[in-house]
Amino acid sequence: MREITYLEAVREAMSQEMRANEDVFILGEDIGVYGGAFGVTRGMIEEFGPERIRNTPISESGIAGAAVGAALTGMRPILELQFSDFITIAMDQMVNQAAKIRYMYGGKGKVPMVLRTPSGSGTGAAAQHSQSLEAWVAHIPGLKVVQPSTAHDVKGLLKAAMDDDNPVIFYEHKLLYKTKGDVPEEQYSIPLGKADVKREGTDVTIVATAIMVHRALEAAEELEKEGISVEVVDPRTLVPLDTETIIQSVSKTSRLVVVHEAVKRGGYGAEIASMIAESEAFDYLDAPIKRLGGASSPIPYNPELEKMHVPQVPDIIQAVKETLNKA
Amino acid sequence: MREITYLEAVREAMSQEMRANEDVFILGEDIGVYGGAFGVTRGMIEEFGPERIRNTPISESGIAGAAVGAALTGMRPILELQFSDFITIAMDQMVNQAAKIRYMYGGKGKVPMVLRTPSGSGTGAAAQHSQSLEAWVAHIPGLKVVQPSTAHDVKGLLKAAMDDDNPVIFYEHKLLYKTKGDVPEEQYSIPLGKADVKREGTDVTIVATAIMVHRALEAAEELEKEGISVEVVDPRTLVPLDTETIIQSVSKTSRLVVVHEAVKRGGYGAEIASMIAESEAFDYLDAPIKRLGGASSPIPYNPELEKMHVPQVPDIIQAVKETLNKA
Amino acid sequence: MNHLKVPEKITENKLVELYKQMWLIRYFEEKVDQFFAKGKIHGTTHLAVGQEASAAGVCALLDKEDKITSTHRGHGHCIAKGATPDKMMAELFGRTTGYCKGKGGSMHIADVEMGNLGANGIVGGGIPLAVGSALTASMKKLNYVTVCFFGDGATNEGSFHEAVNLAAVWNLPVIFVCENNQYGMSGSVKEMVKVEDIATRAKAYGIPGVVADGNDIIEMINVTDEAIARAKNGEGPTLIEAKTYRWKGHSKSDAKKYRTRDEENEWREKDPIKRLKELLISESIFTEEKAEALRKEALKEIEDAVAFAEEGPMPTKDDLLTDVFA
Amino acid sequence: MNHLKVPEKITENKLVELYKQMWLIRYFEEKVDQFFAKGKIHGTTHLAVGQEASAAGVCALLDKEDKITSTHRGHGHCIAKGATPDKMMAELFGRTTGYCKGKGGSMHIADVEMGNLGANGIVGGGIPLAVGSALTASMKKLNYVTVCFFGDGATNEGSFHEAVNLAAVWNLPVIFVCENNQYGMSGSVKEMVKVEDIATRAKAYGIPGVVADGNDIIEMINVTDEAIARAKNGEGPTLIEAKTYRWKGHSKSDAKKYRTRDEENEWREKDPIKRLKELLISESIFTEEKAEALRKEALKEIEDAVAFAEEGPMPTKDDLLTDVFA
Ligand SMILES: Cc1ncc(C[n+]2csc(CCOP(=O)(O)OP(=O)(O)O)c2C)c(N)n1
Ligand SMILES: Cc1ncc(C[n+]2csc(CCOP(=O)(O)OP(=O)(O)O)c2C)c(N)n1
Ligand SMILES: [Mg+2]
Ligand SMILES: [Mg+2]
Repeated sequence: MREITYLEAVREAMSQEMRANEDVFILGEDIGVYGGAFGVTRGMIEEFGPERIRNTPISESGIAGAAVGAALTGMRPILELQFSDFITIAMDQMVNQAAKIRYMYGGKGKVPMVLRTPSGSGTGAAAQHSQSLEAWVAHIPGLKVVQPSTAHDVKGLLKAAMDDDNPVIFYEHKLLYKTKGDVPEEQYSIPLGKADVKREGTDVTIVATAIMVHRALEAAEELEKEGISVEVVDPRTLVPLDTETIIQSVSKTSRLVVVHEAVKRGGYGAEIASMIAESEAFDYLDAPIKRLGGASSPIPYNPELEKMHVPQVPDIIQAVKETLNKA
Repeated sequence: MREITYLEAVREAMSQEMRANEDVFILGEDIGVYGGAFGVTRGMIEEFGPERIRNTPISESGIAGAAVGAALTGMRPILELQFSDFITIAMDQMVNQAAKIRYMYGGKGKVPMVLRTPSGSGTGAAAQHSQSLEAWVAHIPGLKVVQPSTAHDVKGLLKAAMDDDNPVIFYEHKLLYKTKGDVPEEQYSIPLGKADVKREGTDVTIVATAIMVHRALEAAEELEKEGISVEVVDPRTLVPLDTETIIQSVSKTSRLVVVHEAVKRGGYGAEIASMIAESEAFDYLDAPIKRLGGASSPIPYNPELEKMHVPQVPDIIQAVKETLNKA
Repeated sequence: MNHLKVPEKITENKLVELYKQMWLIRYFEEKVDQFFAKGKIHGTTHLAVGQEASAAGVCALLDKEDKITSTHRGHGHCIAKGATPDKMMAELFGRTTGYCKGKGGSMHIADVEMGNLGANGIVGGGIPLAVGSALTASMKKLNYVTVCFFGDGATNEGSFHEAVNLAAVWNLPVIFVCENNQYGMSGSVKEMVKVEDIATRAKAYGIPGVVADGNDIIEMINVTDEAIARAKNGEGPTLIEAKTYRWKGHSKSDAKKYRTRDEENEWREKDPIKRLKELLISESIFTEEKAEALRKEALKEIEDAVAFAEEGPMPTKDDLLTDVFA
Repeated sequence: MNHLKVPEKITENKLVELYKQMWLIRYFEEKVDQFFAKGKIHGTTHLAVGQEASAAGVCALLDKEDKITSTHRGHGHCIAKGATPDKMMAELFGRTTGYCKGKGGSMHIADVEMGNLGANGIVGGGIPLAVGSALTASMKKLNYVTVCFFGDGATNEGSFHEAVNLAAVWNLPVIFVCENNQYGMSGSVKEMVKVEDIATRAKAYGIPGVVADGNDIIEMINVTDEAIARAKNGEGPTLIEAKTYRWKGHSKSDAKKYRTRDEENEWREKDPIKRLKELLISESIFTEEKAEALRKEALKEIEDAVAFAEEGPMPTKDDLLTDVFA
């Protein structure tokens, strides 16, 4: 199959949808000739014009609200938020408006929009441009939350997000933009709420999100050399969460390590770990659950410190061994 | 000892501190002659004048940022945010500025401020005025988070928060404002990071926050009649979290129910539950952990629906029995 | 209607209708006030008594396809945009027969299909939504306008600034109507804004700002008419400031310490309903008797609305988790 | 200095110093640019080449107790407020000898004790902070002013609106300096703001708005002088718009497709450093030779800063969790 990058897959998903559906358009800062801060929309204004690839002023709350209002009246906007940290400014519109409108209005009206935004550290952009804040939105009823880890997944999940009649927060990982993978040329949809077992194994389950899926897979390969068989589950969407697949996996392996880049304290890993601690899988657990996540500090600038802030392959290997009492 | 309400205790803590320390002042919407949306500052402008009881325009992001800037330059502001839901508008200033400034600046500068805000449902104020969003701020390194449940605690914890040299998010519960308790007249401080065992017991531990402490205590009383001995732990502060006290309690009782009003999915209960599932207490657990929290919907207006949204005493009783296999 | 300069669309009949509509609004609010006082309605409420002319005047020219966004003080806008008091009252009573099936309450009444994009509990929260609605009109080349209501206090929110700027640079068919009732909750506009007229703020966005007497329905109609014409001609947004006053407290509990009784009385003198009545009589559009009859009809309709509301069923546990997702 | 109208504080020596300071800023930026291109510095950066006069001119009048808040494009403000290029460069190199011990990087350089309240990675994020600093001055009756730098793009953020309004209604000693360099990242101010001058936005807050030639350090000094006088006299805030241009791309990777090379060249002609040089020569304040010597000194200082930076130690694991809480 054809290989393209994660970034190209995002762009292709949007372009194909925009060709098929006139109601879809993108708004965001510098998405026009500049192509967006990460180049995702590069070339799109040339094809779709400035109405549908709509450059906005630097006004995250205004443009988020405009997207909500447009969605409520018949458009299907895609909002590109330049860095996921800036959702701090658009929080009211996403949480108090987008997420709640349908419910508050007793089921009248809908808000079909996708907020796409790059998240994660590793680019040296420091404390205000490197956060992973998906736990916030996953806590809010009325929002769906997607975190794709591969080029293949990102295209299919974005299609599903664009087709969804609800507000979807779609996290793209900065460091994944350049990773490549096999991606079908035609449109396809990966249902929201369906986890993917990225590697099968029998000794330990790792549930990992976004870039951590790749680190978990690397760790799994290393561990295989030592005779440890690791299953890697990628939930792909946090809301809805495919609890069934995770429970099944843990029931099989009896051990769980949860890994994400977001700060460990209060991260979504806590939700996954407690979901297991509450579930029927609890009885199968042979060791305490392990969670790995970002350190309890803002994200530092220095590249070495920055790496220390988030779980790396050796940390995952170590955690797996600990759950097996082999550390 | 003298009995006063939770609301009066908040006011007294602030008034005493303002008499002692000129750098302390309050800013917020309608805190002047109106006395604040819940009447907490009533009478204070008469004593301290409009400079120190500073009525602001309706500009949550501006006033939060002004508080941060004032704190950074030598004042010790208390920001009253009218409803905790409005932190959606002040998120950038609290999360990207207040929480990170000291770290980003390499330890230079400090931001001694308290953001006080009423949270919780039960007043019929519906989806945009009833949320419990403490999980968001508890996820952010650099912020401390307090959730007092009694008149006594609120006074002592507020003193500690005002004395702290860091930004503290201080959640007051609307339905607790009118509850009464014994409160010493003099100033006293309850250290941040010290849980309180509100009731001792041996069969099950309930970790409950804010108003749920009271519901847990009620449930415990009911359960006692059936011979079930419940320990109720009130963490009082989510950050720092007194993991030791919680771990000890669970190690003793071997069973854990976590109860909060915030939406269960991604709530801070997940952090507490996973902390236990990762800890040495795991080996003592005789049953899956139970979490109770708000339903996965916005908060409805209708009073009956509103009650159904959050855990009530019978739900807690039921959960305790389930962990004991007595349901 | 010799002396009366009004747009063609505003016939004598329409004026008579508007007179009654203002009474509907007032009685709706008075009724709600009573029920709250008695504890028969849950939650909180923000009443628009005294501000009827801006809601009725602005919406008088709107068609069904036109949209509005409203505020926490939204009952008047809602009625003026064609909502039935029955379903509104049922909503306040938390019944499934209410506009939001009892899930929204006073601050969230909406009727999206009818062009009412909803009240809003967040001060300034609806302003960007209105801009989004206008963006739809512009992108889909639909000929509707969107009217965005908000208060004086809301103009200090960042959402106001960002949204009006967006509408200006995109030249969108939206009309910003600031109902300057002199106060936020308790904050006087004189202390919270350093310019005399909120309309001056339009200058920051390069759009026209118009001051109008918000208690004069005729003036409200006329300034709105011009703004609609601009919007429909592709000339972009207008900011209208309606100077008015809320007679009651901010919400259910308000000692009104921040203002004087004299000031309140002065504004009561400027009663917009009385004013329209006198005008319509002096223009021989109706008589005192007809006016009285209309008032009574309005009162009756509101009482019927209460009866309707009281009959509606309460939602049940099954309703808690529905309507979250489409 | 016969023809030159400048405040008393601005002696001939000071002007000569400022000339050198502008070169320090320029060379700092050029050096950083080179290191980024070579991949020797991590992260991203936003350079102020071409904008030296507004930083240097505004800060020329500030005392140590005066405060500034800055932006993502903050190196110039930082140097102008008295930071040493050594520690700045060390910060960019991520060393513990940097202003932030390597934890902040380009977008977060601060020196709180020296009155530099910090750069800011959030567009508009520093504006409310500046207002808070001015509030401290006002409440503690301290006689300092706070200067708040931000870009044209930032004036579309709600934080700008809320903060300037606050400063206006509280009459605070703060000076808002908008460096209008014609673009946000790529968005032309002409497309993002519908008024000719950002200074017009002052009208929405009832404060003075002044347009200045941001490439003319003398004009920047003079308008700042007036704003300081107002602030210190209790007359409240001023909004100064400095019209200028950034010569380089927005950040490290920018094809600059949103503007023409002609436009860039036009602005290069208006080089603020060359302009001051010509002025100082024509006023016989210094000679061409002296100017050249100063330029070289500046270059040397920056090269020394690089050497200092390269020598600094890297932080270690132990540093990760320190400095979170005071
Ligand atoms: C973001 C936000 N801040 C504060 C409030 C609390 N509040 C509700 S209404 C109100 C006053 C609004 O004043 P204005 O915009 O003038 O409208 P009015 O009530 O006068 O109609 C306030 C402060 C809120 N609902 N939302
Ligand atoms: C809240 C926020 N939105 C967007 C960005 C991304 N960004 C960084 S600088 C910039 C342009 C800022 O333009 P302006 O204020 O004119 O300053 P300039 O870069 O021209 O100095 C943008 C969009 C950001 N850092 N913060
Ligand atoms: Mg008002
Ligand atoms: Mg700019």
